[in-house]
Amino acid sequence: MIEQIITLGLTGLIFLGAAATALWKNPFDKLIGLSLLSAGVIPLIVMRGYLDVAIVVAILIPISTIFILLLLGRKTS
Amino acid sequence: MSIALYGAARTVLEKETLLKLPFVNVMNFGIAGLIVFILPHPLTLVAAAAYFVGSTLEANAIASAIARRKQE
Amino acid sequence: MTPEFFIGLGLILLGTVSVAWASPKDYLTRLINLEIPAFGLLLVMLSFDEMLALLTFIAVATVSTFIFVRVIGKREEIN
Amino acid sequence: MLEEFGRIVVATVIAWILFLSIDIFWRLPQKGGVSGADAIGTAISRHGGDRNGGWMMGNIICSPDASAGTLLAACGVFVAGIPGGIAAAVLVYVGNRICHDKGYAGTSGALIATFIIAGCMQIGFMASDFIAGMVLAILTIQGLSHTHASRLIGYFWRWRA
Repeated sequence: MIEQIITLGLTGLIFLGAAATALWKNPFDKLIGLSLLSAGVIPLIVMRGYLDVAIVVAILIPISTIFILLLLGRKTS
Repeated sequence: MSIALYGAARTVLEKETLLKLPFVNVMNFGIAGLIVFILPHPLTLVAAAAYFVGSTLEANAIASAIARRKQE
Repeated sequence: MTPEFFIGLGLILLGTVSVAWASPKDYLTRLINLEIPAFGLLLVMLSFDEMLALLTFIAVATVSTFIFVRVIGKREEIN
Repeated sequence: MLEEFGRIVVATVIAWILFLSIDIFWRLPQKGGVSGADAIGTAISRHGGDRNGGWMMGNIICSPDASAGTLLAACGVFVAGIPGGIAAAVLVYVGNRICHDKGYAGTSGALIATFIIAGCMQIGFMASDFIAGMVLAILTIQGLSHTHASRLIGYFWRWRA
Protein backbone atom coordinates (compact mmCIF):
# COMPACT_ATOMS: atom_id res chain seq x y z
CA MET A 1 0.00 0.00 0.00
CA ILE A 2 2.61 2.54 1.07
CA GLU A 3 4.94 1.55 -1.76
CA GLN A 4 2.26 2.26 -4.35
CA ILE A 5 1.74 5.73 -2.92
CA ILE A 6 5.51 6.36 -3.08
CA THR A 7 5.65 5.10 -6.68
CA LEU A 8 2.72 7.32 -7.67
CA GLY A 9 4.37 10.38 -6.14
CA LEU A 10 7.66 9.65 -7.82
CA THR A 11 5.89 9.22 -11.17
CA GLY A 12 4.34 12.64 -10.74
CA LEU A 13 7.71 14.12 -9.87
CA ILE A 14 9.42 12.54 -12.88
CA PHE A 15 6.84 13.77 -15.37
CA LEU A 16 6.79 17.20 -13.76
CA GLY A 17 10.55 17.40 -14.17
CA ALA A 18 10.43 16.17 -17.77
CA ALA A 19 7.73 18.64 -18.77
CA ALA A 20 9.54 21.46 -17.00
CA THR A 21 12.81 20.58 -18.73
CA ALA A 22 11.13 20.43 -22.10
CA LEU A 23 9.09 23.60 -21.80
CA TRP A 24 11.24 26.16 -20.01
CA LYS A 25 13.34 28.40 -22.23
CA ASN A 26 16.23 29.56 -20.05
CA PRO A 27 19.14 27.04 -19.89
CA PHE A 28 19.54 27.42 -16.12
CA ASP A 29 15.87 26.65 -15.66
CA LYS A 30 16.30 23.59 -17.84
CA LEU A 31 19.13 22.38 -15.62
CA ILE A 32 16.96 22.85 -12.54
CA GLY A 33 14.25 20.76 -14.21
CA LEU A 34 16.87 18.10 -14.94
CA SER A 35 17.76 17.95 -11.27
CA LEU A 36 14.05 17.41 -10.50
CA LEU A 37 14.01 14.51 -12.94
CA SER A 38 17.06 12.87 -11.38
CA ALA A 39 15.58 13.34 -7.92
CA GLY A 40 12.61 11.29 -9.05
CA VAL A 41 14.72 8.57 -10.63
CA ILE A 42 17.11 7.80 -7.75
CA PRO A 43 14.51 6.56 -5.18
CA LEU A 44 13.11 4.24 -7.86
CA ILE A 45 16.57 2.68 -8.18
CA VAL A 46 16.82 2.37 -4.41
CA MET A 47 13.39 0.70 -4.26
CA ARG A 48 14.59 -2.07 -6.56
CA GLY A 49 17.54 -2.68 -4.21
CA TYR A 50 20.49 -1.54 -6.32
CA LEU A 51 22.29 0.64 -3.81
CA ASP A 52 25.66 0.72 -5.57
CA VAL A 53 24.01 1.76 -8.83
CA ALA A 54 22.22 4.52 -6.92
CA ILE A 55 25.54 5.77 -5.49
CA VAL A 56 27.18 5.82 -8.93
CA VAL A 57 24.22 7.60 -10.53
CA ALA A 58 24.06 10.18 -7.73
CA ILE A 59 27.74 10.97 -8.16
CA LEU A 60 27.80 11.05 -11.97
CA ILE A 61 24.76 13.29 -12.57
CA PRO A 62 26.29 16.48 -11.09
CA ILE A 63 29.48 15.81 -13.04
CA SER A 64 27.60 15.88 -16.34
CA THR A 65 25.71 18.99 -15.19
CA ILE A 66 29.02 20.69 -14.45
CA PHE A 67 30.23 19.77 -17.95
CA ILE A 68 27.19 21.48 -19.48
CA LEU A 69 27.70 24.51 -17.23
CA LEU A 70 31.31 24.72 -18.38
CA LEU A 71 30.10 25.14 -21.96
CA LEU A 72 27.45 27.62 -20.84
CA GLY A 73 29.80 29.79 -18.80
CA ARG A 74 32.34 29.98 -21.60
CA LYS A 75 29.68 30.97 -24.08
CA THR A 76 28.93 34.24 -22.31
CA SER A 77 32.53 35.35 -21.91
CA MET B 1 4.44 10.10 7.00
CA SER B 2 7.38 11.38 5.09
CA ILE B 3 5.26 11.36 1.99
CA ALA B 4 3.08 14.24 3.11
CA LEU B 5 5.97 16.64 3.53
CA TYR B 6 7.49 15.36 0.35
CA GLY B 7 4.33 16.20 -1.54
CA ALA B 8 4.25 19.60 0.12
CA ALA B 9 7.78 20.30 -1.06
CA ARG B 10 6.87 19.23 -4.55
CA THR B 11 3.83 21.43 -4.81
CA VAL B 12 5.63 24.38 -3.31
CA LEU B 13 8.40 23.89 -5.80
CA GLU B 14 6.83 25.00 -9.01
CA LYS B 15 6.25 28.72 -8.79
CA GLU B 16 8.68 31.68 -8.62
CA THR B 17 11.39 32.83 -10.99
CA LEU B 18 15.12 32.22 -10.83
CA LEU B 19 15.23 32.15 -7.06
CA LYS B 20 13.57 28.74 -7.06
CA LEU B 21 16.81 27.18 -5.80
CA PRO B 22 15.61 27.16 -2.14
CA PHE B 23 12.61 25.06 -3.17
CA VAL B 24 14.94 22.63 -4.92
CA ASN B 25 16.93 22.42 -1.72
CA VAL B 26 13.80 21.59 0.29
CA MET B 27 12.99 18.84 -2.18
CA ASN B 28 16.52 17.46 -1.87
CA PHE B 29 16.15 17.21 1.90
CA GLY B 30 12.86 15.39 1.43
CA ILE B 31 14.33 12.93 -1.06
CA ALA B 32 17.36 12.22 1.12
CA GLY B 33 15.02 11.43 4.01
CA LEU B 34 12.84 9.26 1.79
CA ILE B 35 15.82 7.21 0.57
CA VAL B 36 16.71 6.31 4.14
CA PHE B 37 13.09 5.52 5.00
CA ILE B 38 12.39 3.04 2.24
CA LEU B 39 15.39 0.73 2.81
CA PRO B 40 17.12 0.74 6.23
CA HIS B 41 20.54 -0.66 5.43
CA PRO B 42 24.01 0.75 6.28
CA LEU B 43 24.88 1.32 2.64
CA THR B 44 21.74 3.47 2.30
CA LEU B 45 23.43 6.08 4.47
CA VAL B 46 26.26 6.34 1.95
CA ALA B 47 23.72 6.58 -0.88
CA ALA B 48 21.80 9.38 0.84
CA ALA B 49 25.00 11.27 1.63
CA ALA B 50 26.25 10.87 -1.95
CA TYR B 51 22.94 12.09 -3.34
CA PHE B 52 22.85 15.05 -1.00
CA VAL B 53 26.43 16.14 -1.65
CA GLY B 54 25.92 15.74 -5.39
CA SER B 55 22.77 17.82 -5.50
CA THR B 56 24.38 20.47 -3.33
CA LEU B 57 27.34 20.65 -5.68
CA GLU B 58 24.98 20.98 -8.62
CA ALA B 59 23.05 23.82 -6.99
CA ASN B 60 26.34 25.52 -6.13
CA ALA B 61 27.55 25.28 -9.72
CA ILE B 62 24.28 26.66 -11.11
CA ALA B 63 24.22 29.57 -8.68
CA SER B 64 27.84 30.51 -9.27
CA ALA B 65 27.33 30.33 -13.06
CA ILE B 66 24.34 32.66 -12.76
CA ALA B 67 26.43 35.03 -10.64
CA ARG B 68 29.28 34.98 -13.15
CA ARG B 69 26.91 35.64 -16.02
CA LYS B 70 25.25 38.51 -14.17
CA GLN B 71 28.60 40.19 -13.56
CA GLU B 72 29.42 40.51 -17.21
CA MET C 1 4.74 -5.29 -15.94
CA THR C 2 6.35 -3.05 -13.41
CA PRO C 3 5.52 0.65 -13.32
CA GLU C 4 9.14 1.57 -14.05
CA PHE C 5 8.75 0.16 -17.55
CA PHE C 6 5.83 2.39 -18.45
CA ILE C 7 7.42 5.45 -16.86
CA GLY C 8 10.54 4.80 -18.91
CA LEU C 9 8.58 4.42 -22.13
CA GLY C 10 6.69 7.65 -21.57
CA LEU C 11 9.90 9.42 -20.73
CA ILE C 12 11.59 8.17 -23.92
CA LEU C 13 8.67 9.38 -26.05
CA LEU C 14 8.49 12.81 -24.40
CA GLY C 15 12.23 13.28 -24.53
CA THR C 16 12.47 12.29 -28.17
CA VAL C 17 9.74 14.74 -29.15
CA SER C 18 11.38 17.51 -27.17
CA VAL C 19 14.76 16.83 -28.76
CA ALA C 20 13.35 16.71 -32.27
CA TRP C 21 11.39 19.95 -32.02
CA ALA C 22 13.53 21.92 -29.61
CA SER C 23 12.04 25.28 -28.74
CA PRO C 24 15.00 27.62 -29.34
CA LYS C 25 16.73 25.77 -32.17
CA ASP C 26 20.10 25.61 -30.48
CA TYR C 27 22.72 22.97 -29.80
CA LEU C 28 22.64 23.60 -26.07
CA THR C 29 18.88 23.12 -25.80
CA ARG C 30 19.08 19.84 -27.66
CA LEU C 31 21.95 18.69 -25.48
CA ILE C 32 20.04 19.37 -22.28
CA ASN C 33 16.89 17.77 -23.68
CA LEU C 34 18.93 14.73 -24.64
CA GLU C 35 19.27 13.84 -20.96
CA ILE C 36 15.55 13.05 -20.72
CA PRO C 37 15.58 9.94 -22.99
CA ALA C 38 18.77 8.86 -21.20
CA PHE C 39 16.85 8.67 -17.93
CA GLY C 40 14.00 6.90 -19.69
CA LEU C 41 16.34 4.23 -21.03
CA LEU C 42 17.85 3.91 -17.57
CA LEU C 43 14.42 3.17 -16.11
CA VAL C 44 13.64 0.59 -18.81
CA MET C 45 16.94 -1.14 -18.06
CA LEU C 46 16.06 -0.98 -14.36
CA SER C 47 12.80 -2.81 -14.93
CA PHE C 48 14.65 -5.74 -16.50
CA ASP C 49 17.13 -6.09 -13.60
CA GLU C 50 20.28 -5.60 -15.67
CA MET C 51 22.82 -4.23 -13.24
CA LEU C 52 25.96 -4.25 -15.39
CA ALA C 53 24.08 -2.54 -18.22
CA LEU C 54 22.99 0.20 -15.81
CA LEU C 55 26.53 0.95 -14.67
CA THR C 56 27.94 0.90 -18.20
CA PHE C 57 25.15 3.05 -19.59
CA ILE C 58 25.54 5.75 -16.94
CA ALA C 59 29.31 5.93 -17.43
CA VAL C 60 28.99 6.10 -21.22
CA ALA C 61 26.28 8.80 -20.99
CA THR C 62 28.56 11.01 -18.88
CA VAL C 63 31.53 10.52 -21.20
CA SER C 64 29.41 11.24 -24.28
CA THR C 65 28.09 14.42 -22.64
CA PHE C 66 31.66 15.54 -22.14
CA ILE C 67 32.51 14.78 -25.78
CA PHE C 68 29.46 16.69 -27.01
CA VAL C 69 30.45 19.67 -24.90
CA ARG C 70 33.94 19.68 -26.42
CA VAL C 71 32.58 19.35 -29.97
CA ILE C 72 30.05 22.19 -29.56
CA GLY C 73 32.73 24.41 -28.03
CA LYS C 74 35.09 23.78 -30.95
CA ARG C 75 32.36 24.51 -33.46
CA GLU C 76 31.46 27.79 -31.84
CA GLU C 77 35.11 28.79 -31.84
CA ILE C 78 35.29 28.21 -35.58
CA ASN C 79 32.19 30.26 -36.36
CA MET D 1 -1.43 8.43 15.89
CA LEU D 2 -1.89 11.60 17.93
CA GLU D 3 1.08 10.71 20.11
CA GLU D 4 3.29 10.21 17.06
CA PHE D 5 2.21 13.57 15.67
CA GLY D 6 3.12 15.26 18.96
CA ARG D 7 6.54 13.64 18.97
CA ILE D 8 7.18 14.87 15.43
CA VAL D 9 6.24 18.42 16.42
CA VAL D 10 8.59 18.33 19.44
CA ALA D 11 11.38 16.89 17.27
CA THR D 12 10.79 19.67 14.72
CA VAL D 13 11.21 22.33 17.39
CA ILE D 14 14.38 20.66 18.75
CA ALA D 15 15.95 20.32 15.30
CA TRP D 16 15.02 23.90 14.33
CA ILE D 17 16.64 25.39 17.44
CA LEU D 18 19.66 23.08 17.06
CA PHE D 19 20.68 23.85 13.53
CA LEU D 20 19.82 27.53 13.69
CA SER D 21 21.92 28.01 16.83
CA ILE D 22 24.86 26.08 15.37
CA ASP D 23 24.75 28.03 12.10
CA ILE D 24 24.62 31.35 13.91
CA PHE D 25 27.38 30.23 16.27
CA TRP D 26 29.74 29.63 13.34
CA ARG D 27 28.98 33.12 11.92
CA LEU D 28 27.33 31.89 8.74
CA PRO D 29 25.18 34.99 8.07
CA GLN D 30 28.18 37.30 8.23
CA LYS D 31 29.08 37.10 4.56
CA GLY D 32 28.39 35.01 1.50
CA GLY D 33 31.03 32.31 1.32
CA VAL D 34 31.12 31.44 -2.36
CA SER D 35 29.86 33.58 -5.22
CA GLY D 36 26.66 31.55 -5.63
CA ALA D 37 25.66 32.19 -2.02
CA ASP D 38 26.36 35.86 -2.54
CA ALA D 39 24.13 35.93 -5.63
CA ILE D 40 21.25 34.22 -3.81
CA GLY D 41 21.57 36.60 -0.87
CA THR D 42 21.44 39.69 -3.05
CA ALA D 43 18.49 38.26 -5.02
CA ILE D 44 16.55 37.67 -1.79
CA SER D 45 17.40 41.11 -0.45
CA ARG D 46 16.29 42.65 -3.73
CA HIS D 47 12.89 41.00 -3.30
CA GLY D 48 12.38 42.62 0.07
CA GLY D 49 14.16 40.29 2.47
CA ASP D 50 16.96 40.83 4.89
CA ARG D 51 20.56 40.78 3.67
CA ASN D 52 22.22 38.64 6.35
CA GLY D 53 19.34 36.17 6.31
CA GLY D 54 19.64 35.89 2.55
CA TRP D 55 23.35 35.17 2.80
CA MET D 56 22.71 32.49 5.37
CA MET D 57 20.06 30.85 3.17
CA GLY D 58 22.51 30.95 0.28
CA ASN D 59 25.14 29.29 2.43
CA ILE D 60 22.69 26.56 3.42
CA ILE D 61 21.93 25.91 -0.24
CA CYS D 62 25.45 26.04 -1.61
CA SER D 63 27.29 23.81 0.86
CA PRO D 64 26.26 21.09 3.33
CA ASP D 65 25.92 22.99 6.60
CA ALA D 66 24.61 22.18 10.04
CA SER D 67 21.17 21.48 8.59
CA ALA D 68 22.53 18.73 6.34
CA GLY D 69 24.65 17.53 9.24
CA THR D 70 21.57 17.19 11.43
CA LEU D 71 19.60 15.36 8.76
CA LEU D 72 22.37 12.89 7.94
CA ALA D 73 23.12 12.33 11.63
CA ALA D 74 19.46 11.49 12.20
CA CYS D 75 19.63 9.08 9.25
CA GLY D 76 22.79 7.51 10.64
CA VAL D 77 21.27 7.00 14.08
CA PHE D 78 18.16 5.58 12.44
CA VAL D 79 20.20 3.08 10.41
CA ALA D 80 23.11 2.05 12.63
CA GLY D 81 23.03 3.70 16.04
CA ILE D 82 25.76 6.03 17.30
CA PRO D 83 28.53 4.73 14.91
CA GLY D 84 26.21 5.65 12.06
CA GLY D 85 26.15 9.21 13.34
CA ILE D 86 29.95 9.35 13.42
CA ALA D 87 30.09 7.98 9.86
CA ALA D 88 27.58 10.65 8.80
CA ALA D 89 29.85 13.32 10.29
CA VAL D 90 32.79 11.99 8.26
CA LEU D 91 30.68 12.00 5.08
CA VAL D 92 29.53 15.57 5.72
CA TYR D 93 33.16 16.64 6.19
CA VAL D 94 34.15 15.06 2.86
CA GLY D 95 31.21 16.76 1.14
CA ASN D 96 32.19 20.10 2.62
CA ARG D 97 35.73 19.77 1.39
CA ILE D 98 34.43 19.03 -2.12
CA CYS D 99 32.38 22.26 -2.11
CA HIS D 100 35.37 24.51 -1.22
CA ASP D 101 34.20 25.17 2.31
CA LYS D 102 35.85 25.00 5.71
CA GLY D 103 33.54 22.29 7.02
CA TYR D 104 33.47 23.29 10.68
CA ALA D 105 29.73 23.94 10.83
CA GLY D 106 28.61 20.72 9.16
CA THR D 107 30.92 18.41 11.08
CA SER D 108 30.31 19.91 14.51
CA GLY D 109 26.58 20.06 13.77
CA ALA D 110 26.52 16.38 12.86
CA LEU D 111 28.46 15.36 15.99
CA ILE D 112 26.31 17.46 18.37
CA ALA D 113 23.12 16.26 16.69
CA THR D 114 24.24 12.63 17.04
CA PHE D 115 24.59 12.93 20.80
CA ILE D 116 21.39 14.94 21.21
CA ILE D 117 19.38 12.40 19.22
CA ALA D 118 20.97 9.51 21.09
CA GLY D 119 20.04 11.25 24.34
CA CYS D 120 16.46 11.82 23.20
CA MET D 121 16.11 8.18 22.23
CA GLN D 122 16.62 7.32 25.90
CA ILE D 123 13.60 9.45 26.81
CA GLY D 124 11.28 7.84 24.29
CA PHE D 125 11.71 9.55 20.96
CA MET D 126 12.47 7.56 17.83
CA ALA D 127 15.13 8.50 15.29
CA SER D 128 12.62 8.50 12.43
CA ASP D 129 10.80 11.33 14.22
CA PHE D 130 13.95 13.39 13.94
CA ILE D 131 14.26 12.77 10.19
CA ALA D 132 10.69 13.95 9.62
CA GLY D 133 11.20 16.84 12.02
CA MET D 134 14.34 17.96 10.24
CA VAL D 135 12.59 17.96 6.87
CA LEU D 136 9.75 20.01 8.37
CA ALA D 137 12.23 22.45 9.91
CA ILE D 138 14.02 23.04 6.63
CA LEU D 139 10.61 23.47 4.98
CA THR D 140 9.76 26.26 7.40
CA ILE D 141 13.09 27.97 6.81
CA GLN D 142 13.40 27.79 3.04
CA GLY D 143 10.13 26.61 1.59
CA LEU D 144 7.33 28.88 2.78
CA SER D 145 8.35 32.48 2.28
CA HIS D 146 11.73 33.95 1.45
CA THR D 147 11.24 37.39 2.93
CA HIS D 148 9.82 36.39 6.30
CA ALA D 149 12.40 33.65 6.91
CA SER D 150 15.30 35.93 6.00
CA ARG D 151 13.93 38.70 8.24
CA LEU D 152 13.68 36.20 11.10
CA ILE D 153 17.27 35.00 10.62
CA GLY D 154 18.48 38.59 10.33
CA TYR D 155 16.71 39.42 13.58
CA PHE D 156 18.47 36.53 15.34
CA TRP D 157 21.80 37.53 13.84
CA ARG D 158 21.54 41.13 15.03
CA TRP D 159 20.56 39.85 18.46
CA ARG D 160 23.74 37.79 18.60
CA ALA D 161 26.17 40.37 17.19
